Amino acid sequence: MNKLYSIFTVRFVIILFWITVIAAFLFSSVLPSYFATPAQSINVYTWVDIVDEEAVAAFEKETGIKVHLSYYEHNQELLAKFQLTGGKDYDLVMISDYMIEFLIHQGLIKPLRKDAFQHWDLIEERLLNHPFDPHNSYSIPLFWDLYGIGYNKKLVGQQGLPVRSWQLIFDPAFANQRISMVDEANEAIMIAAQYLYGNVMQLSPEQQEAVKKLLIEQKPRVEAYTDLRAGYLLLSGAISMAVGQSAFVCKAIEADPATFGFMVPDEGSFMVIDSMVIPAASTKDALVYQFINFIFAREIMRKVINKFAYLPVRTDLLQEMHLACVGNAQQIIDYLKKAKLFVPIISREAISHLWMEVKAY
Amino acid sequence: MKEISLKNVKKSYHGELILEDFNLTIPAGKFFALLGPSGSGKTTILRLIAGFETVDKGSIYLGNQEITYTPINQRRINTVFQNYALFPHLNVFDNVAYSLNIRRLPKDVIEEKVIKILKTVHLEKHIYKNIQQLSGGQQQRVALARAIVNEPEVLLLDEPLAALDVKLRERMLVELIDLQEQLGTTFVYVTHDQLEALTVADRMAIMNYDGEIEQIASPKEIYEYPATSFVANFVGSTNIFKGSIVAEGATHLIVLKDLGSFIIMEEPNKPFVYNGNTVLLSVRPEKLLITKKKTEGFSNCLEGQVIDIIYHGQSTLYNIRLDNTQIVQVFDQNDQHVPQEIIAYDDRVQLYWQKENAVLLEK
Amino acid sequence: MMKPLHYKRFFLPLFVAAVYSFLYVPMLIMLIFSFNKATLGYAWQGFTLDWYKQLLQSIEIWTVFKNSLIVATAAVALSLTLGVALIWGLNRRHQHILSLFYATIMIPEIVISVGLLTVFVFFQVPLGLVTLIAGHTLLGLGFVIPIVHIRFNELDRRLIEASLDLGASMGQTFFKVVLPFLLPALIASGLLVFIISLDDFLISFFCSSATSQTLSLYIYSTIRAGVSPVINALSAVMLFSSSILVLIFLSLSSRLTQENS
Amino acid sequence: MNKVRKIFSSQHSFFITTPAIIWQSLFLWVPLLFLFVASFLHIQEHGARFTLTHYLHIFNWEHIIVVMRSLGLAFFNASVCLIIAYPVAYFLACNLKRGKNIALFFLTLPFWINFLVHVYSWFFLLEHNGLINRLLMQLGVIKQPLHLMNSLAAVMIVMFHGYLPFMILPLYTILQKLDKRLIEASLDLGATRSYTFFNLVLPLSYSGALSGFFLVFVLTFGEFVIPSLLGGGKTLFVGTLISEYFLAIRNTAQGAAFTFLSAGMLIMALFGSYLLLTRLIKGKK
Repeated sequence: MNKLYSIFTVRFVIILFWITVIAAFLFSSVLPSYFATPAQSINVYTWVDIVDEEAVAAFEKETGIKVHLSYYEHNQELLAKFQLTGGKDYDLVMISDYMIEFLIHQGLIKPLRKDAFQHWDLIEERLLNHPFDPHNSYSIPLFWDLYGIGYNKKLVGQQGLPVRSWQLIFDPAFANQRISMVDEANEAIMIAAQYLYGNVMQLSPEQQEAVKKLLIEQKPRVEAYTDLRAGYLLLSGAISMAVGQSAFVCKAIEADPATFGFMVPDEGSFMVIDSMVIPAASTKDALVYQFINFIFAREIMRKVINKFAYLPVRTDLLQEMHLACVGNAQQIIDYLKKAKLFVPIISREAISHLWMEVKAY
Repeated sequence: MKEISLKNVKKSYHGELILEDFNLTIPAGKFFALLGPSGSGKTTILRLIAGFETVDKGSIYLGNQEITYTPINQRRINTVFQNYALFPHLNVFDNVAYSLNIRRLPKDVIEEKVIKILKTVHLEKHIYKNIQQLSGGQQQRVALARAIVNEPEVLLLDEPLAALDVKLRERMLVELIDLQEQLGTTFVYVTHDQLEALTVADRMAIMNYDGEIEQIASPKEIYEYPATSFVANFVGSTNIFKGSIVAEGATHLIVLKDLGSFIIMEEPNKPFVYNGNTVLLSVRPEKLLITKKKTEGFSNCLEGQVIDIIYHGQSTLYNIRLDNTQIVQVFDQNDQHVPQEIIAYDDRVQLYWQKENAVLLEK
Repeated sequence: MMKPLHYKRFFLPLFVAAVYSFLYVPMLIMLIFSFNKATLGYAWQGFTLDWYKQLLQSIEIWTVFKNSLIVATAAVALSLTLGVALIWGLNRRHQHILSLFYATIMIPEIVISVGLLTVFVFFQVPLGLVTLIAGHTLLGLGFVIPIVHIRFNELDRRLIEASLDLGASMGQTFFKVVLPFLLPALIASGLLVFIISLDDFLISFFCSSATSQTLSLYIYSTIRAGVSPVINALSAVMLFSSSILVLIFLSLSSRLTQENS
Repeated sequence: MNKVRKIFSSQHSFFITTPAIIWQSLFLWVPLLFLFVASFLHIQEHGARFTLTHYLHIFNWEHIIVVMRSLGLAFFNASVCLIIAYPVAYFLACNLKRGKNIALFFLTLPFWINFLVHVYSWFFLLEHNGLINRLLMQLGVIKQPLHLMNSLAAVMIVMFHGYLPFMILPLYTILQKLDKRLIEASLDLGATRSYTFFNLVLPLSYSGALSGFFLVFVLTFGEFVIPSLLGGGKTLFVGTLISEYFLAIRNTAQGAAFTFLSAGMLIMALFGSYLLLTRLIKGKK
């Protein structure tokens, strides 16, 4: 009996030992941080093509601070990872506006040290103080982007666009045109709601039904639900219209302005403000602000804009802006004034359920 | 019951020539054995007859009908495979009934035939057993039953007993002979075991390493009157001496180098037996009498020294070194109960034989 | 009599040739296009090696490649060590435990991936190379254990007894007798785990962090945006290196089967 | 002290066997258990309670149809793979005499090529101005390019392409082991080639066919990459929906419930096709 007992004890100790070893292995990446002093480096988590690697190299050279860039695909992916890790991996995150409120609410990002950022006064007013972060105490706008419809002039019609409206992608009259549609549930729903009901802040159940019906009716025309591939599909000739951000679409079509164009619907469109936030878990404020101030420099920003076709938040850059496919500075500023942000107009549950119904069949 | 003939057959594998200009006729209704060392092409001949291989050149006839390119499944020739090739997923009954099922015979006919044939091979007690439950001998019988149930014109047996132990093999040989007599089907039996071939065959063919036939004859003829030294060596064992023929009046002598001259039978049917020709002389070990004393009544005698004595039970094998250093084998029947002279190592002994017991070979 | 021509005879080889070309034509085309000057579209615009040059110069690709290598190597080492220790430790007792490891192959990988993710989240394990190694080692065990187990069962027990009889300790016997015998199986299964780790997408997709992107993830995120000539070049390189690994693997496994027969 | 040491050394094999088992438990069984428990838990501010709401929530037509679609696709793909793979494996194992090594090389290679590269290679053929469309237009078969990419057809073709080797290889292995003399024996006994195939080869390679079928079935069922790259995001499959639940909707409980719902349906479908296949192969006599 005694022997049996001790065998079990020994076995228990062995199992415990191995579990400890495996646990130590799993947590090995965070263990050293309890002992070692942090290196002069920051981790930046970002959407592809928003941070210029050349600028980063210049920053590293100038300051000696190492910048680790890592990329995510989808805002949702970022959020998922963010929640998992509590943001421990990152010191700076580039993120779309509509995610920010949630992050603040969850306590995942920390308030800014307003004075540590030097360029507040350079930022276009219209891009500041939105409901998701009323006093910009958590986020700094970096770029913004306009939603619209990229189109193939040859396929849409010889006489140019028949209408400058979301009608183009929803009305059965244009059913012979194949399109690509945004792949984010809320974006799709809001675009549909904009077409049906104009500026609404809340959708009634009947309106939700109508939005769902509209999206389902649209589906046969849709070549793909995608954000990244919109420009590519347009260029390849597979579709005649692509709903998406000006940056993605314009980047793809700028090579051939004779064939492709970009249209911002008259009833009003959407914009997305790509902002920077600092995870609550980050301990490298000084370095992070150094980096932010660096990439806000006029020349660096201009370079990024030219390279990736984003729209600038710096007023001075905005005023000299001219994007062949969107328009001149004045037009862009007009669009900006009219553009809305994506905000949830129905509950999260309802969004996913509606989208599920659109996609399930 | 038809004869099979192969005419001018050529066959090669991967560029290696196995058979060339090969001719063979297998008589109808006989138990025919094809004996040869491994690699002699005897299995190839079997596979050509069965249809597993096609000839490069030449033709094959079953009776008067050419079957050179007839598909396997349309030949009325069945095979018993070396490792039986029984279908592992079917039981004894279904294995035997396989070919009957293909012909879509009525169920009761199939059952009747299968049970009848299984009785013939003494397997009636194991009808519904799985193949894996059977012993080697029983599997062999299933393979046999499966092959003959369809009453083929010719039955090919490819070393069918190789996997069985000696005792069982002997019993199966007897059963095979009985079966052949009972059915009257032409049996073609391929083996490299001379004993098996000698036991079962009505006629047999001996093949050499080059895929050529050395001799076709009855087993007795093959053993007693081998046509070539290959046959003499391959079927049983023998002592070969090289010498030239000298005619001395009515008798013929053969002169062996360093050993003197010996009397031989005149063999009018052998064209190479003429004065001055160089030939081979074959004397089987059991035809030699070994003794230390001079003995009368034998035409020929050699002398030598005992270098090995190997006791076999029923007989003893002596290796004798002759004066010209050639080694000769002698079998001596043991007969311990009758007083015998004792032959020991290094004894000088006399080897006697009757002139009728020596065979002349051209090559 | 002439040898008859059977048209049926050609049907099967033609069919097989068709299937093989179905398997390889897409890849062949991709290979050809990796030398095409055109950035977009499928018209041939002339030969170039630019994409290969870009491939070599891309810091990003080297980083993800390094990550993939780290993960794959660690997964190979861990799954081999754990697998062999298990098989040697059990030493033909309680063999049913080994059959548990076949489950990894039978459970859809997506289920394993989301399960892993949930557990890592719950215990607040930081996602990264380490979590990838954990997942890939799990996959690897599912391949190492069956392969090594079969080999181990072929080991003549008397060899172990002979070694012990000659005075070797259990440990010495393991390293001097058992391990050399298992070696071909170890190399073969190690190669397999290596390639499975490099190939793996789902576990990497769910259990990696921003700083631990792998080659598969990189390819995925790039081709989501459409055709990219650099990926053509990358694919061509991977195709080539895979072929070499297969050659090694096949010659090893043929040696294994030859020994057995 | 001596006694302890003695016990420890007696537990030597326990010591070296546990890591692998713990590893698998921690990273396979515990996660599955977690998912299972999570699918029944309603998490509140204070603790959690048992609930079936997650299952009820997903037990609707939209979810069922996604699972059914994946099952249908898996069944279809596995069946087509089986039908196409059989002659190929049979030819390679039984008829091919020369070049067997090369054939085997090209059969093994697909397993070692990154799956994404497989999928990617189809872009060149299927795209709007890809090679198939160009070829067909050149030949004058079609006037307008076909929409091959971003469709169910594309998903099916590429799944078939990706998983065909998974079917051929097990079949090849088992047919390779099949004694060729059995085939000869069958022909010798008067069977035609097709009779031999259905009555001999098929029953004897049954286990290989079954394992290949199930492997392809399970792999296709949970496939994520192919639908997400080639489906244009228009239709949901089990793989894409699970990832949607865990990454986009971030509802672990519902995601887990859906995972188990689909796993349950998968097991039922596998059992069903097992019965079907057994009847088809073994019943034919």
